[in-house]
Amino acid sequence: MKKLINCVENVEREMIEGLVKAYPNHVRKLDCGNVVVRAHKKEGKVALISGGGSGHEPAHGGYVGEGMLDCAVAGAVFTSPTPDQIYEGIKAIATDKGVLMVVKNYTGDVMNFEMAAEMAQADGIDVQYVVTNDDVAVENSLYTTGRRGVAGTVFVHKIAGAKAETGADLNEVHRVAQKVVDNVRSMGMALTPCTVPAAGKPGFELNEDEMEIGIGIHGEPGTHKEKIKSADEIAVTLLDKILADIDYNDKEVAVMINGSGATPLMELFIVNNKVHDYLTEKGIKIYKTFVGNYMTSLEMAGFSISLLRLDDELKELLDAKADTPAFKE
Amino acid sequence: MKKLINCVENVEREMIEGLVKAYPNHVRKLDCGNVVVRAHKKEGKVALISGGGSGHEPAHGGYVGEGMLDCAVAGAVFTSPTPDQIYEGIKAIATDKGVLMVVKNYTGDVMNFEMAAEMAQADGIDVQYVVTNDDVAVENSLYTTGRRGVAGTVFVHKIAGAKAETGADLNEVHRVAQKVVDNVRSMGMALTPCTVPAAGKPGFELNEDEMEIGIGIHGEPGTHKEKIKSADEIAVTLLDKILADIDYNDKEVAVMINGSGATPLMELFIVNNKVHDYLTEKGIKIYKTFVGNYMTSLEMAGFSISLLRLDDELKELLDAKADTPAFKE
Amino acid sequence: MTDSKKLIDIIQKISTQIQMDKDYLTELDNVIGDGDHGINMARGFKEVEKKLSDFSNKDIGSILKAVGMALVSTVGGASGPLYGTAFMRAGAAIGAKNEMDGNDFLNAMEAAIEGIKMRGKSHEGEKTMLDALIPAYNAMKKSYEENNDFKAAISKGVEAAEKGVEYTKTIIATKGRASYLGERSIGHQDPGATSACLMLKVIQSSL
Amino acid sequence: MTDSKKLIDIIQKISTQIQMDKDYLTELDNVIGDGDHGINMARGFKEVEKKLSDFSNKDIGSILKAVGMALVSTVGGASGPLYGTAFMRAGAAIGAKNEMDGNDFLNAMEAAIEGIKMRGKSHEGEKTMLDALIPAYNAMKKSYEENNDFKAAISKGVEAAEKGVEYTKTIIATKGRASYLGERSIGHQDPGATSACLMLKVIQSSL
Ligand SMILES: Nc1ncnc2c1ncn2[C@@H]1O[C@H](COP(=O)(O)OP(=O)(O)O)[C@@H](O)[C@H]1O
Ligand SMILES: Nc1ncnc2c1ncn2[C@@H]1O[C@H](COP(=O)(O)OP(=O)(O)O)[C@@H](O)[C@H]1O
Ligand SMILES: [Mg+2]
Ligand SMILES: [Mg+2]
Ligand SMILES: [Mg+2]
Ligand SMILES: [Mg+2]
Repeated sequence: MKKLINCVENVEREMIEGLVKAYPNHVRKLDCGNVVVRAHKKEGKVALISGGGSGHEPAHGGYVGEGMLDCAVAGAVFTSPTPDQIYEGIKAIATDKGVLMVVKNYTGDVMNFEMAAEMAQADGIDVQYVVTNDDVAVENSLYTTGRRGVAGTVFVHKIAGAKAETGADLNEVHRVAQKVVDNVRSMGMALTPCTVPAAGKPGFELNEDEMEIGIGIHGEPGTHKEKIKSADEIAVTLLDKILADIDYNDKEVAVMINGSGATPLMELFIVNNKVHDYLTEKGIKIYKTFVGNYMTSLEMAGFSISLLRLDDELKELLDAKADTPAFKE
Repeated sequence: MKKLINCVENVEREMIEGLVKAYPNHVRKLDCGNVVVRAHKKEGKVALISGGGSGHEPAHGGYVGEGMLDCAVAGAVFTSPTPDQIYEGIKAIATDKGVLMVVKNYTGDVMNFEMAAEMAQADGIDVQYVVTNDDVAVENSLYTTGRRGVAGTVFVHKIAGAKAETGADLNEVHRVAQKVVDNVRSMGMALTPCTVPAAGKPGFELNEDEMEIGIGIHGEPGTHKEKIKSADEIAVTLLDKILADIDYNDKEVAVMINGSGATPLMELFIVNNKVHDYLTEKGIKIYKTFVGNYMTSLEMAGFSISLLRLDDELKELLDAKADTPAFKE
Repeated sequence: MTDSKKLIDIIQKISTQIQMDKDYLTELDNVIGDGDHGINMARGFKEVEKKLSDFSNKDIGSILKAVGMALVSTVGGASGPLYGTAFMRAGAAIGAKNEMDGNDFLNAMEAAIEGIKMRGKSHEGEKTMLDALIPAYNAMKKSYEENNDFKAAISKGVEAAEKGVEYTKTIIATKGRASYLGERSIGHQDPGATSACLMLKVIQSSL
Repeated sequence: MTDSKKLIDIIQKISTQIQMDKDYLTELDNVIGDGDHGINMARGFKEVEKKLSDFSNKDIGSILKAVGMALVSTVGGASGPLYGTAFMRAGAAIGAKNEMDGNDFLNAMEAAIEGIKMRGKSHEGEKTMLDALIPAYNAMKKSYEENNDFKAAISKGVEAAEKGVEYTKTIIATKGRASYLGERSIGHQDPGATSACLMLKVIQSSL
């Protein structure tokens, strides 16, 4: 395990401290734990909180700031944060307009955020939440936990964040957030696994000529292994699965080509070259594209594609101002 | 070699096409080659051109846009672009205020840009240039090529770009660019090598417990190998070398913690945590910090630290608006 | 069956066992989950251990609730709220007693299981900790009702839990992270069922 | 010594040689540079090859200039402008002739070396292509002045170039990327000197 760290117990705290020291005008850390809030609390708006395990940087601390989140709670690497930490975050940002939690659909995340919401509601704070589940790799079925929330979550932060900034009430912000959840789909792959610092060894193994398809964001294996193909073929594999899931015909979309942490931007651009052409061939109009590391898995090499169907409301909110450490519009 | 590519001959072109398809409002590609210019040419200002080998993404194409570059020319991976391509770039962006070339100090880059400048000057275009050489790993000596230009170059793009945007004349923009060159120093390290696609194998080898110190940005070996140390110790090693080079006492600085391509943002933040504390202890005031992948080496894991001494003029220009695919202020 | 002092001793032993099996549990989770179950549980019980000295004057219900709170606030992930809720519910079920007998234990265990089901929206047969705990509870209850002997009952419970752990190898996960693997989860043992079984074994050997 | 047709043939052979030694040159550059010298040169000469058919009616000076232009616009890096300038200068020195003799060759080679020195701000002893080219030029000139035999002269030239390549192993690089390695560059042979020597060898064996 080759990592730029000091000791495995402290990676989350030192990471959060390094973030707030880099962007003191944007964010600060609560004393109680790895909880990041805006440097200057904004009243009169619905407060947005998100979070999850660490290891997805810049998610979620990097998205705290004007036009996006008010708070991000960072758990141990790939492990949901605990209810008490989330509760402290909620208390720190709550306004009289209430709080919206953006939760990725993992058993742990959902349970811990739910417990925190119960604690906050007992204090009389108005809390609602949306659960993101954009990963089409996992079959949706009544008999499972449902799909995972992955990179599409960043679109929820951006768009619900912009809506909250307008002063809209909690129901309205919730509605818009849910609209993004309903219209975004993602799928990912990996060329290499990643290593949780405390575990010290990779989450799975891959041969030199293999890739993992249908990967999540926690270093876990995907739905299956395949022989490595060309970037174009891989892009089409992922896109086909996304396009088969909901109807994108004649729709305008936002595209996110998200790197997993160790993928050179060069390769993400090469992927985007094909994604753009393929969607255009299919008559799908690309309104906006995001290429970069938005929701990573430590030092995993790989990427995901997210497609968000847009309407006029979502377009306007997507274009609205955002000023956070990792996302500026 | 595990890479998301189609064929090694086309990586540069497909990368540039993927970039311009992602950000069509910011940039477009010239038909003649891998030359990126602003989507909308701006007259009445000094035009800035930079470039170099590919493999440093988002440098340099990602920095084309308002407040930074007017043109970036991308050579083959880690290989300087050719004079004819640079010349086409110059012709596409030249205004009556002239052109400033920002060249990283490599024999190849300097020679190719010089030849292009000679060609443009023969057409009556007013061309000046600065050569960046911020890498303190390499001893400066009259008897060598001098130091390499590395991540500090991005500060030159930002600040000279902002100056050009004010409508200042070529001498003024050149003066400011040179001021940045004179005041910025960098030093880097690597945990893993990287593989040039056309070469198919890594540029050097490192054991599981080794790191390379004093690395450049072209996948070449550094000044020496060492046993891996903690993030804090490595940060101090690099900082001490930078701080010994020019006088930072009581100065305000901009800090860049630059990832080499495969370094998780988590680790860069952990490094910044130490860099911030160490500089603060020494009484050096941090005006602004940038953490991310600014000048990469394909899929190398590692990072560099750059410190730019600031005065009021540089601060104002650093804070000025920038709107490019990879750098927004 | 046990008093507060003995309970503290058992909790200490559970913690020791979890620390010992940290890598084993993590390895199991690596195969079908995200490779952190041992790390999570070890972090949680380390925190519990720190609190043990505060427990000496407390009643059993308070001790169990405090264990649950410590787990909830340090474990994270899925197992944190689940085990946390389990211990908190168990504590609430027993209340302010300083001694507990076999019936108390079974009531507490039932409450713990109900807590997990509620929090996890889960039931038996989904390849989770419940597949160790529910059969164990049923076997213990039956044995205790027949013989009124807690030692015999916990032995039956451990036996059933071990079978339950084996059983998790044969089924598809439909809850937790392992559910993303679908068919690929078959053949592998559930880490949460394994940690639950470990705890029961420690109780057995401590009596 | 040679006419346009023969020259085209030699250039073709140089290109074939460079393609064959692509990995070897790259490997040398991997050790003390950035591992692309063979890749760069092969890319450049592939482009040169494409132009060969256009050359058939051209004079020697024009052919050499066109080779230089093709190298400048496809090789990139340090070797592109250097070899490009070298061929362009050589072409300019010979001018619109259709035959060249030994004296013409030596004049062209001298001009090429001057071009490299000018463009590279470099001189002998810096662990570059000049360490093959300059000794080769000196040996050829001496031999040709003494015997007026170009075949003998080019043999001396190749001998000197090979010695020059060997010599680059013993010195520290002070130009090009290898200069960043300082002492670490000692013991390794310069890729540019090697490719220069290869070209001279092809000329020798083609006559
Ligand atoms: N809904 C659920 N109900 C009961 N147990 C569950 C549920 N989801 C997960 N588990 C248990 O939690 C264990 C995983 O815990 P852990 O690895 O610590 O958390 P995470 O899955 O968040 O990484 C699984 O092995 C399973 O036994
Ligand atoms: N200033 C210089 N003068 C003469 N030759 C040089 C100079 N700099 C570099 N070279 C030659 O160029 C060779 C490297 O070429 P190449 O690898 O293609 O370019 P780059 O160094 O840009 O990657 C070196 O081996 C050396 O012989
Ligand atoms: Mg987990
Ligand atoms: Mg090169
Ligand atoms: Mg787990
Ligand atoms: Mg080279």
